Amino acid sequence: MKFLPGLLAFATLAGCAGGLSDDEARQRAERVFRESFSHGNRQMAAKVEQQDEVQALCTRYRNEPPKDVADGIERSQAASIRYPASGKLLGDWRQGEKIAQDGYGLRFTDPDTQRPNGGNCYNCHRIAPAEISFGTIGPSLARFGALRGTGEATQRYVYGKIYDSQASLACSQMPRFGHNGVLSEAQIMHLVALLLDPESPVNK
Amino acid sequence: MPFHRLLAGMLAAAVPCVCMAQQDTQKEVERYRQLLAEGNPADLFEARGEELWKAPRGPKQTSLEQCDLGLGPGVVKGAFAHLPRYFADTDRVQDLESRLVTCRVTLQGFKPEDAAKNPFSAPGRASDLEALASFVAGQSRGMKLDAPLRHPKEIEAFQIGEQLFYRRAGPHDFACVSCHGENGKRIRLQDLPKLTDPGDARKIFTSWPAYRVSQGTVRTMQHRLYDCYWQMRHPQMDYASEASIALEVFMAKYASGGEISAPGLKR
Amino acid sequence: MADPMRIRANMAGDKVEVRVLMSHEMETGQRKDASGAIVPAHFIQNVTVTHAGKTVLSAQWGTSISKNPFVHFRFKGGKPGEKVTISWVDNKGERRTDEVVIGGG
Amino acid sequence: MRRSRREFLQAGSGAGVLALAAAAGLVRPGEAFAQQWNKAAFETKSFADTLKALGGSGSTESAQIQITAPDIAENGAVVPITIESAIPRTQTIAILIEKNPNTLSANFDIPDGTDPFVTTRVKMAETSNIYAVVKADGKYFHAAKEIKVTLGGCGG
Repeated sequence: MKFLPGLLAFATLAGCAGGLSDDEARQRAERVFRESFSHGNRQMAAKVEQQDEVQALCTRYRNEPPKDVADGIERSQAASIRYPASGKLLGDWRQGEKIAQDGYGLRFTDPDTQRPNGGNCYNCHRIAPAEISFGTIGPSLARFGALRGTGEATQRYVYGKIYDSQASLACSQMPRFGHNGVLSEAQIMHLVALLLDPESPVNK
Repeated sequence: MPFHRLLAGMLAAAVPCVCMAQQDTQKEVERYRQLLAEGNPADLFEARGEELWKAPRGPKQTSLEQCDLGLGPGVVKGAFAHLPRYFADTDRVQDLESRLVTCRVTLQGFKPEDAAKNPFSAPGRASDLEALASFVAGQSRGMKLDAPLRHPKEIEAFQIGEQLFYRRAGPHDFACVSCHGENGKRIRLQDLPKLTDPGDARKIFTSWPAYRVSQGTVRTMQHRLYDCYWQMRHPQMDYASEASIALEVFMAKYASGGEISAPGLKR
Repeated sequence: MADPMRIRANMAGDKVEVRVLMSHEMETGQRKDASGAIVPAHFIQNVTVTHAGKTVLSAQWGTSISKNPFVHFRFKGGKPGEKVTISWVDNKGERRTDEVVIGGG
Repeated sequence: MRRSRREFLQAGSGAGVLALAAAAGLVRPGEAFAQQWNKAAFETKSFADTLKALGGSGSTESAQIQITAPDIAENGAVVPITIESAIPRTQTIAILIEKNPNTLSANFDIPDGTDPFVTTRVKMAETSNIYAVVKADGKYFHAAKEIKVTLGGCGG
C-alpha cells in the first residue's frame, strides 16, 4: 500500500496531462507489440499477435475476471478437454519425472526436430522431494497421491488440470498444456503417474 | 473449490519438513551469492566500456564523450539514474541502450543498423554495447533512481508498458505478470521480484545491467527482456524496441527511489 | 590483446590483501559452438604474483577455473606505495602483466 | 572476510587504477614464469592419480585444512572456494574436483611469507566432492567437501 500515494498522484497527472484512455492504451500497446517483434520468426509472431479468447479476457481483467466471465472461461475450457480414448490415465512415472524436469521446446532457439516438448513443471512446483531446485509459483505437489488418493476420480482431475488448468480456475497462471498442444496425451499420462503412482518418489 | 486452495489445505501436514528443507536451501544459496560478491567480473566490463567511451571510433572517428544521455552533452555521472526518459532530439522515450545507439549514429557516424549490431555478447564474441552500458550504469552507482513521468510521451510509454506487462500470449499463455506478479515466489531456485511492488522493484530493476555467472558475461536490461520473452515462447524481441522501452518505463516507475547497484552480480 | 586485469592490493594489519579479476574465456575444450563444432581449449595455465623481486604466489591452472578468474590471497612484507605485479600466460602463449600500487589499510 | 563491492571499486579507482593503466602496455614476451605447467597432473581422472602426478605417494585426512564453499551452488560454472591450511610449513594448495572430466583444477605454490590461504572460483560439471590437497614439509594432507550443483534458473 506504500505505493498508493504515488499511484494516485500518477492518476491525477495522467488525468491532467491527457494520457491515454484504457481503450487507447490497449490499442496502442497492440500496435507497439506487433512492431517490436518485427525481425523474429513470422510464424511465431503471428501466433502471439493474435491472442485467443481466453488470453484476451485474462489480459483485459488482469487475471481477475468477474464471476460471469470466469464461469464462461471455465465452461469453455472444461468442454475442450480430451481424455484418452483408451480410458487409461496412468502412464509411467519415470518418464513423467523426465518431462517434469525438461524445459525444452517452443522457444525460438529450439530447433524444429522430433524432440518432444518438456513440461517445465519444476520451474513452478515442488514435486519429487529429492529435487531441491524447484519453484514456488504453483503449490507444492509433494506427496500428492499419498494425500489425495489415487482413484479414478483423482486421475481424471489431475489429467484435466494439466490438460487445461483454466477448466477449474479461470486465468490460472499455469499453461494449458493439452489445450495448447504443448504436451501430448501420453506425456500428460506420464505426469499423472508421477503425481499419483504409489511407486513414484512423489509419494514415498 | 479451485485446485490450488484444496491442495494448500491438504498439504498442511507436509509443510513443516518442506519449509525446513526450503529454508536450508535458501540459506545456502544466499551464502553462495555472498561468497561471490567480493569480486564482480562486471568490473572488467566497466573498465572496457570506459575505454570504448573515450576511444575515437566509427566513420567520424569521434569518441562518445559528448553523448547526451539526458543531462546534457558529456554528462555521464548520474545520467543512468534518470533513464528511461524523453529526448527532444529524437522525439521519443529512450532507455540507456537505445540512447547509446543514437549517439553512435549521431556522433560517430555509424549507420543505424551498424550502431545496434551485436548488442549481446556470446562466448568468444564481446559486445561493445554491453561494455558501454556497464560503464554508464556504473557511473550512477549509489544514486537513487529518479525517472518521473513528466513528458506526455513518458506517460504514454508507462501506459503501454502496463498493458504489455499483463498481455498473455503464446503456447504457454504467459505474460510478464505470470512470474512477476506476486511476492516471495521463485522459478527453480531463482527469486522472482514482484515488479509492481516498489520494495522488490527498487532492489532488482536498479541492479541491471548485471554480470550473470551462469552466462559468464554482463547482461543488459534489453537482454533481460529479450530472454524473458524467449522463455515466454515469444519470438525475438527487437533490440531497443518500443515495447521493451515501454516495459522499462513501467518498471522504472515502481523502482523509483531505489539505489542503483548496477552493474550487479547474479546467478 | 587481453583486457587489463582489475587488481586491488591493500594493507590489512601487517599483510597485503590482494584481489584480482582477470579477463579470460577459460574455454574447457569441451564446449560446442552453435554449429556443433568443439571450441578448442583456451585457458590460463600459469599465474605469478611478485612483490619487490620476490614471488609471493604462483599457480598452475586447468580448464576448470571459472571464466573471468578471480583470486584472493595475502602475503607479508609489503608496504603502502610499493608495487604488486601479476602475470599470466595461457595455453596459446598469450600473456598479460599488470601491476598495482599497494593502498593503505 | 567479505567486503562490499563498492569498497572494492573505490579502492580500485584510486592509485591502483592509475598504476594499472600505466602497466597496461607492459606485456613482455618471453618473460620467464617461475614454474612449468604439470600437463600430466592436469590430465588425471581420479584423486589417487592426481596425488601421484603431484608427487605424493599417500595423503592423510586433516582437520587443519578448512574448505569454505557453499553447500549448494546455484550454478556450476562459478563455484567460489576458499582453502586455508593451519598445517605448519604449508608449501602448496591444490583443488581437486572428483567428478569433473579432469580432476585437478588448480595448484597454488605458497612461498614463505604468504598465508596458506587462497580463494578462487571453479567450474563443476555436476554435484561432487571437492578435495583440498596440501603439501606441507614434503608430506601430503587433504580435506573434502561435497557441493551440490543445482539448476538455478528457468532450466533448459
